[in-house]
Amino acid sequence: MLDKEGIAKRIAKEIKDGFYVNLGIGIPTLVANYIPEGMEVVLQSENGLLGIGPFPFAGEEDPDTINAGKQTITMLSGSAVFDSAMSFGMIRARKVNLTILGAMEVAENGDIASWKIPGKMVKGMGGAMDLVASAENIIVAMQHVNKAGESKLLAKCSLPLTGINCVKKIVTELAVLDVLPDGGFKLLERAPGVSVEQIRNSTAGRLIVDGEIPEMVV
Amino acid sequence: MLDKEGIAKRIAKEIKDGFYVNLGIGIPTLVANYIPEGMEVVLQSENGLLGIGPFPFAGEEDPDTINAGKQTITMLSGSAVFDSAMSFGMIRARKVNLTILGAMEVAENGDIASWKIPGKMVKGMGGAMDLVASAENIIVAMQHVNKAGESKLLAKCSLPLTGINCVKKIVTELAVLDVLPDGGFKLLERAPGVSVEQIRNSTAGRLIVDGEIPEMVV
Amino acid sequence: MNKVVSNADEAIKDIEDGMTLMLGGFGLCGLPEKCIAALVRKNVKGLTCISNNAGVDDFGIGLMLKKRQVKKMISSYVGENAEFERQLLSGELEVELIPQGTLATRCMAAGYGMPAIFTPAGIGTEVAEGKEIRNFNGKDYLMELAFEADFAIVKAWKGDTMGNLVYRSTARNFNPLMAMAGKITIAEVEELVEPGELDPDHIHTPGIYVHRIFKGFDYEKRIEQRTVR
Amino acid sequence: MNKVVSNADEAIKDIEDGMTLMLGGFGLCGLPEKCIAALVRKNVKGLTCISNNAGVDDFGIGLMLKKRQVKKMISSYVGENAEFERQLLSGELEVELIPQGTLATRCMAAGYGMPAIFTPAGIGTEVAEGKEIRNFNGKDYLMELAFEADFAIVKAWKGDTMGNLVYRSTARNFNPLMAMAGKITIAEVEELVEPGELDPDHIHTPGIYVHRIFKGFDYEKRIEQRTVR
Repeated sequence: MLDKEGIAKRIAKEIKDGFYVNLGIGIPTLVANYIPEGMEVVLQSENGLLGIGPFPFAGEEDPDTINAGKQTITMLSGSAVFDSAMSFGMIRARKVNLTILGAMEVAENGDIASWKIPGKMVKGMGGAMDLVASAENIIVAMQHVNKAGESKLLAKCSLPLTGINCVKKIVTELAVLDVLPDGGFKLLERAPGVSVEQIRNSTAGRLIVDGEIPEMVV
Repeated sequence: MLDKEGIAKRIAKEIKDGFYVNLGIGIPTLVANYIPEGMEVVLQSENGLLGIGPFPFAGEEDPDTINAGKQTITMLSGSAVFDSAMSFGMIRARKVNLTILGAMEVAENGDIASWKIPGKMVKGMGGAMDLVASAENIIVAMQHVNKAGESKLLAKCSLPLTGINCVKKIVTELAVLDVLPDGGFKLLERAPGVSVEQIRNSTAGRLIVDGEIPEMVV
Repeated sequence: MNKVVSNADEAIKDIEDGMTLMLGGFGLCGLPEKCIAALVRKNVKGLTCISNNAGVDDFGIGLMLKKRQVKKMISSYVGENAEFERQLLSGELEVELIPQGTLATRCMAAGYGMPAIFTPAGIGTEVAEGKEIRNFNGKDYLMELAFEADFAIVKAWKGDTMGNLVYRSTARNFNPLMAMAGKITIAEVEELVEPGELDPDHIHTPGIYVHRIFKGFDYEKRIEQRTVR
Repeated sequence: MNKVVSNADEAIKDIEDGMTLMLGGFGLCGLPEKCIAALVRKNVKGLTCISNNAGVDDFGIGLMLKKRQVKKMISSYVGENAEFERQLLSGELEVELIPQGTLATRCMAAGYGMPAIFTPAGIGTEVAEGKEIRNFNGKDYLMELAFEADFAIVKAWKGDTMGNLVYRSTARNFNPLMAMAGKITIAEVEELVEPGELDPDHIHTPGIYVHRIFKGFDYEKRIEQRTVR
């Protein structure tokens, strides 16, 4: 079973040299720490920045320089600032190669729910609806089951949707799965020490297990 | 009768302090020379500049700094450069207070033709169609009659249109006229030494003469 | 062409009950904090506020929410604000949540004189309800209308007396978009300079879009999520 | 992330007959003259060129017209070019004339992932023929589609190896719009610098839009209408 850092580490392997990547709030933000040495990757922040640098040293925080999670950050050599319309312009125009974000639920047809629990929580969708509607390549980083032990990989989402038919890959504490174009969660890798049976028990949507499933190397 | 400089001088009187003004190629460009002292006016160039300055001194021409007529110009204190999409953005959003441009024909309903003579001349419309479709306040600077002696103020344009129902005022070598909302050229002023009769003979469209017509003060 | 007013109170003096305002900033970054303080002082009510976020309990638009000055919020993300959530769940506050890119682009559309734009954001979700859907090249898009706002209130780093503005770092965010979109645009700046002191090639908002400008003093620039290595 | 190619010939090596190109510049100002020279050398044919103007007889796109490399021009203004006018009137050259703001905005739409925009330019004229007209708030607008171009070729003043670009003065014009709009974007620059040398707040085209960049030598930067006091 993976912890949050483990999920981030595994997702980092999906990043290719030269990619422009948008990292959502939460686990996706951690992915930045595991980009392989020597690989040149530019991180996009949808408030209007390409080239997110590390968090600042204490005392060097700049209130004018934040990421989409409102955290203080730094810039890098080659960073570029722009307004939020251009930021979503480049997202819609598919210039961003990979989007990694969290979710409350994912359905076997690639639908995603992440922004609202009716009557309970209404934080808003922020940039998530724009990202999932536009990105060619979306990876969801999430827990396989919620705190009540219920699967978050469903036949159909129960919460209000963020986007439809868009999620391509999911990395959880238990597994790596592809969402097939025709529907269904295709199991690709098991987390260390996790059995296919455990994954099956934690997946409410249609799980497709084809042959031997390797344990992931993190 | 006015010469080109006279037409430009008369039009300059229509400019108010604090106006942002777009000047077309030809006579309109000359208007810049007659803006009253002490009046603050910003000239827009649709290639992407606010704050057109005077032509440069010989030897100081900058190939990167031109107006919409491709002439070398200078900038002023407070000038701002932007791309052509923003330039037409501010035109469409009616941030430009006054547009002054030339025409081949104007009709009594405010239609204007200025960009094409079928089979003979096809230079293109440049920014003229955007300007006339968006500007709240359009003054046309033109000759009352063409070289063949035919009126250019018509009941209906014969050439391909640049825009419809848009011209508000016309200044020619003979007269100042308003285009009325319900149609018709309302004579406001005569050029020095020009009679109402002369203007009537040179106007093919419906001319409205109401009472005594003053001679213009240039 | 001198657009300078003396302070925030003078800048907002004709903002009246029931008007629609755009307020720049992303979270608390690049927030027009002087004008917000003046709006709280003036106690103008029944406002519709278009702003990406709603501030926190005791800063930004949160201060206006606390005084019940806001009738309706149009935002993309409104977490981090307990009073907001209370008013929303109790029905005291009307809230329209829209995708962040849609919000940004509807501002830009207003400033560019484009009555509507097309975006795929929200297709298949409740955001699409009641909106026109249109297919281009096999992909569905929502038609979203340009915003209309009586006033846009933005914060820039530097500005000149003709209204030309320059923003600093990610404090740019929605500010240049909203600056273009107001019927009247008010800019508050940290440094007010004479025309000619800003490089024409580096101006983010040309002065034609700005109607009033003033220098704000002693910016707090509060940090929402102080995060260090 | 190093996008540097050695010269114009390498930058355009995979541009093929029949492709659609966007070419930056307004008149001869801000023209990608090195890439145009390379296209003439390569003698690629049957091109569709989207460019505000068509150059003059012996400079800019005029050089490509002379060699009959252009099948179709999409422009807003094509005066000052006798060979162009001859090919047009004889029917050798296909020409689509569109309003300048429409041209600029259709480029921007492509770069912003917006399939179409609305503009009043051309309503009631032959430009509107065959296009959808739509009324918003009592005013008619044409729906105009985003451009699609195989390559966008732009000229900037400075660029870094990651593709970030800065333009100088009115040589900016269409360049940043087209830079966003190409499937592949080539930038030629007067000065090529290392990442970090350009101020992040002053970058006009973020590198994400640029695929290839090179330094051009000995720019001619011809002046079309030299005018002095």
